[in-house]
Amino acid sequence: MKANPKDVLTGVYYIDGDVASGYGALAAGCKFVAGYPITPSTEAFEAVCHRGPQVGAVFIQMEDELGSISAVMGAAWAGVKTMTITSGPGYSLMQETIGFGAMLEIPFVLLNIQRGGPSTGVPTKTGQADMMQSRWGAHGDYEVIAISPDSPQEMFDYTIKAFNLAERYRCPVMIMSDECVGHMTEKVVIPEADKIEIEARRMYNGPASEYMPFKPDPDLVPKMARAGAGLNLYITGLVHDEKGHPVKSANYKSAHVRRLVDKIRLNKDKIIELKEDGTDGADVIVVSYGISSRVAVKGVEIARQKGIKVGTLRLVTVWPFPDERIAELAQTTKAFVVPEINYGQVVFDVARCTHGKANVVLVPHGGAGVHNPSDVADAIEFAAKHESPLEGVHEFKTRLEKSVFEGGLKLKE
Amino acid sequence: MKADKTGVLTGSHALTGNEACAEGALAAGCRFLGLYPIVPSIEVSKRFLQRAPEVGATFIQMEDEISALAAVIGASWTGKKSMTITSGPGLSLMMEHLGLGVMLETPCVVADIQMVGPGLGLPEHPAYGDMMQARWGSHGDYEIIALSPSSPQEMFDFTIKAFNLSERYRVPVAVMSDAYVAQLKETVVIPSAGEITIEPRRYFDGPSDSYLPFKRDEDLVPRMVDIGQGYRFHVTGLTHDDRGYPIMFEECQEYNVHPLVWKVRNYVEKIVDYQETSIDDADVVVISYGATARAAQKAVTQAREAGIKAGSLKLNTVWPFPEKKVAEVAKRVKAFVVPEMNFGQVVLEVERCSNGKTNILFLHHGDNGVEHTDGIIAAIKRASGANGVVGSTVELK
Amino acid sequence: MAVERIDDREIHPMENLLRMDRMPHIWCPTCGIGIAVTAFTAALEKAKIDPNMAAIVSGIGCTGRVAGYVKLDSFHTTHGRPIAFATGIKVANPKMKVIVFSGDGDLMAIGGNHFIHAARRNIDMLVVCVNNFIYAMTGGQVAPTTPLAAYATTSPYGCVEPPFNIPYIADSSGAVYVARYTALHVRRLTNALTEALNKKGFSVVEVISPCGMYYSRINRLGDGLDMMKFYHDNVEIRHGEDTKNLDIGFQTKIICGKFVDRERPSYMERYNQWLSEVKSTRKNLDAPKGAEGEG
Amino acid sequence: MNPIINILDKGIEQSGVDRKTISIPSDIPFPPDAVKTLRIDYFQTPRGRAIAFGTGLKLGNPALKVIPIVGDLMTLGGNHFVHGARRNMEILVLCINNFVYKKIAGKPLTSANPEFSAYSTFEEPFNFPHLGNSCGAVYTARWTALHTKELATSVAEALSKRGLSMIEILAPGPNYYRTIDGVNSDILQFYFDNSIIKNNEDPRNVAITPEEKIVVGTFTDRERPTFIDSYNLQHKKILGDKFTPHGAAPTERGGKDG
Repeated sequence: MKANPKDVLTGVYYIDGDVASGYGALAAGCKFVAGYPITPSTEAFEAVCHRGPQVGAVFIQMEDELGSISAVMGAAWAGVKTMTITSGPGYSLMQETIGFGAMLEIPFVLLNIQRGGPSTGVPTKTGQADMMQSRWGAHGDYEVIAISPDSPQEMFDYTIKAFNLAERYRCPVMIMSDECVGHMTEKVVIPEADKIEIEARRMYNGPASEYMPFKPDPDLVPKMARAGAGLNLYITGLVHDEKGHPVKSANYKSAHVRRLVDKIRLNKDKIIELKEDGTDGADVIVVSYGISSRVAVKGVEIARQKGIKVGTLRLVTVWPFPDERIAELAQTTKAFVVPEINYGQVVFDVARCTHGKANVVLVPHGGAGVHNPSDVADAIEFAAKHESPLEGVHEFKTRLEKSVFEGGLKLKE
Repeated sequence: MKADKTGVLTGSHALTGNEACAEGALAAGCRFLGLYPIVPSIEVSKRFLQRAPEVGATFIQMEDEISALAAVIGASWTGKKSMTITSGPGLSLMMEHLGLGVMLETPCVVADIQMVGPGLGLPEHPAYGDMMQARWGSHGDYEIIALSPSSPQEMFDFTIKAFNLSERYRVPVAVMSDAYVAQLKETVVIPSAGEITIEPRRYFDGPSDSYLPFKRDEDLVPRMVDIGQGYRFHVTGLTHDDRGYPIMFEECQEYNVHPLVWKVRNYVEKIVDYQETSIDDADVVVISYGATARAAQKAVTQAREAGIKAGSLKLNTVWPFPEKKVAEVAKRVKAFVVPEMNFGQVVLEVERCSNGKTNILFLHHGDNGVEHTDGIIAAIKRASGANGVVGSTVELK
Repeated sequence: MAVERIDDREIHPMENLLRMDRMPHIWCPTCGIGIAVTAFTAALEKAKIDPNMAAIVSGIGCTGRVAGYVKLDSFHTTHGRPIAFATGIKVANPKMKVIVFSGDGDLMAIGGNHFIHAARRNIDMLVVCVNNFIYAMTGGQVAPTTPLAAYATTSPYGCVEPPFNIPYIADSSGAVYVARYTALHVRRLTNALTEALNKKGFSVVEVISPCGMYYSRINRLGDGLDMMKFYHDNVEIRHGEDTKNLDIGFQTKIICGKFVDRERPSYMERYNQWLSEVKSTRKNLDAPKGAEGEG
Repeated sequence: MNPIINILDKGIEQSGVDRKTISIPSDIPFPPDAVKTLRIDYFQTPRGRAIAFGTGLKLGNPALKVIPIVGDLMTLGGNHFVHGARRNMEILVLCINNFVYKKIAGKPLTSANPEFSAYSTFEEPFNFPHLGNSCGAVYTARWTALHTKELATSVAEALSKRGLSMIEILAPGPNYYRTIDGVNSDILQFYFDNSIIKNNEDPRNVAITPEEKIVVGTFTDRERPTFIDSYNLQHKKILGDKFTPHGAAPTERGGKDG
């Protein structure tokens, strides 16, 4: 299906990532956005407020993030494509209902513009420390899809992709961007509507009496319906059977919850998108996502000038994680270098998938800024030279760490 | 320091895990409970409320879990040891304030009686689906400590331990139990107050004008004062310096947050606690925690009887993860069997720490009853016949 | 309160209650929050509150920074939760005087639930709600107090939601003291805060404050001084006015004054009463299960 | 729960609203059979979020009639209620006031009245109609579950209102209070007998106190522009023809826009 020309603001723009994402959502056919202001994601919501009424998309600023995400759930069952927009603290508040959305297999998109944390942290500056939260933040077992764009153009493109994935797999899709990308202003090309491919909602078309809200198709994804269509829906967040009725049997529980995880795990190959450059025969591979991948480019350049064979692997989809690809690359490379703006999150998954076949070096950064490319370059050099296996994830000591703690806080080992 | 007598109900009792948790809290000196009722954790607060008048403990039932944990953090700064008690959906709501607890370095205990999730799930049915959430559920970078008891006696012991660790490292500590252990009634031996060691709060005792709320000691943990003592300090959830004033630069972020991670990571070896059974000559080691550990230990015994060299590693602290121990054992066993009451959470850590040195068999456990050992024994049998190393986790259906 | 000079340094008359090492503060020129803080510190002195026994809790937002400038035991907490946090302090240590100082978005939007519940419980605390009609810290989004048809960045075509009448909701959920003044009414505001500080129970003082940077700018209302002029011309003091008549429209008349002053047993009073009842009837109640095995 | 479903059934019947268009988000579990009987769409939401969920339903498809049902709504979801009332979302909130949350044996909940629970409760309850009224609800009423006829009429009336209506239904969980207080009489009957009908009473005078009779009746009935009205009006005013009014219902199930 193609996008509706009315929703698409075709042209070339000079806008920031937040706004691009808002325009992307509308282009993808999103007709309901609930939000609550939180730095640094507000601009995306503001963009929807400006443009939404002109394309028939309704927006509401709810009383809090709990309200926003719940309204999104309701709107999805009312039959429209929806999204909500938030940042760290709001994301934490939403967790309960995100789990509920996963349970009800509600297609929705969540734009999280990450900032420095934990708690209130540094609201106005960047961070990438919600990555694990996006995967594990709600209670119980579920799987989500998380995408990490690295430029305003990608914010536009991948917001559309996020909507498509959400509709395709009926699961929460997180756009895990960060303040840098959100507030970065660049050229964004919005194509014509007929160049934008849109995934239609998987609606049920059969007779009303036979509808089962949670009866999966062969690809494990059930068909959706909307409230008010005379289907007599019974939808509950409790563990339920195919009709949606709550069940108490312990055996059923695993079958049901297992499908929630399996529909993503078994379709992994179709979901995962990676961008690789020079990974074949590389001595060191830099694994990165979001803004860190753009910073890493410079570090890789420096290292290549020094004659090190460096490849890059960019995780466009961070969750589900490309286990097999990393394991494969671990066989041929010496080490992985993972720069991320946190003190180690995705790097643990990289380490897990290497199975001891390659060293893993983390280049940490606490947030409120991005890496110094020289740190990345130095880490690459270190990884290239280090022959013996390192114990666990090796945390690289950055210039920032040295400058902050030298002479200051002494660490007792 | 020894426990305060008033809270310790010395003797041998038949208690459910929930009741033992409440008793453990009171014995540890907990004097404030902020709660919002949620199945299956009700009995903890019920017991606490019943005992509160005689012990002199205060409680408040707040309007939701968000405010329950907020009140607990506030109460902790008044000098009272504080806890809250919840279950899956409540824990999800508490996530933001778990981060606040970390940032304000407030000692407090969160007991999570896990049920089947996500969403409303199956209340009253046991599961361990919140294990990763306890570690990663709040935004931003931090480390916390999580204990996982497997019996009412351990509910009592670990709750005391949780308070001690919380005061020692000034982090929120989670007690990750489940609906099964919480409702299981067993003998709980409560020792006399003199036999219970309590970690006192790390107070600052210098003059009020020289108090810096986040000035770290050598061991990275800052000292605390109670409010109402004339210190008139300021603390904030924003990135702050030693004075507790917000300073939002990347240097300060590094200065503030990196030690939050270090203060747990650097002391992993001191914090981690596990129980190993016949590991030394084992071919197959079952790694388990919580209620599953009960079944795992039975299975290991039965496997030994059947002539398989099986051993058990029971994780008492799940977070921080005992990386070194697992890495070390991985080098000398054929396989790990990891039964979990979820679809694979802690097993990912096991896979990471074994560095491809051994096979890992994951088993979704608990559907046929928590103490059902057949699946684990089958897994042990299969693992003992393994040849070569697969590397990635294999799931047994 | 004349300005004293020591060693050529200007001493703020409230220096003992302010964190002078935090100055200059972050508030914009023509903002009214500073006025509210000054009135508050003056009220603390007038009400003879021991500063060592007072705690101030703020949430997030411009007004949320107040805790950072007032020299009490001060807590800057999460968005919307200062009342919940303060409840914990008050219940755990009833000797403390607890003040929540935060903005309209923080207290009434995300914190609305805690506001009505604390009022219902009648937790003994003073809530100072600085209402500037907008979320200023995040750049001018619509708040639950933004008047109808006023502009904000998330209501680019005019606000479509009617605002809260804060005194009315405070009244209906059970607050014992409710007053409203603007940042222009410094003397009256100080008196109201003094009264409220001495009041036992949940007291609410709403302070209408100009926001020259966002609210007035987006709505083309001039700067802070123009807003002060507007308050001067359009505020009517009506003590004891029925709280249901206190709606604020876009640039309409604002009614200020003290509206509610009543007595209700506070949470701690009820709690203590309950405690003594329980203790006296303890024998009739179930002993904790398992206690029979004691010894 | 069953009496409530009967009342709902009668009320919907009386209002003449097409059952197909009715959606009930609720944080208390409905038996699947009841949903079948009512012929409506039912959603069990996370605790306390029924009203926010309903807001989304209504805005997603304004043709829907949304009836969030909440048990003691003022605990987790109090905020969504006050803001829903302020915005005047066109929904009908049914607040089942159990005095005690059934699932949680005798624990204090916000509406639990001190008089009725000697051991565990000492907090004062909300006066729901007053709170609703002060936040902007267009219709507030309170009945006991035994006022079946009045309740059905109230539901029908409220369904015809444009804006947030709220009906408080006193339906205590007898099992718990009976055991706690030793009250042997049927609690439902007890409330019914101790209530007094005062229609159009000022909501501020209808607080439930231990001393006085429970005032029931319809208290508020007024008109205010709804959220969608204001939304359309304001945007039309500023944007003119560029604005796509909100309110056109999505096409039928399986339609091409899906």
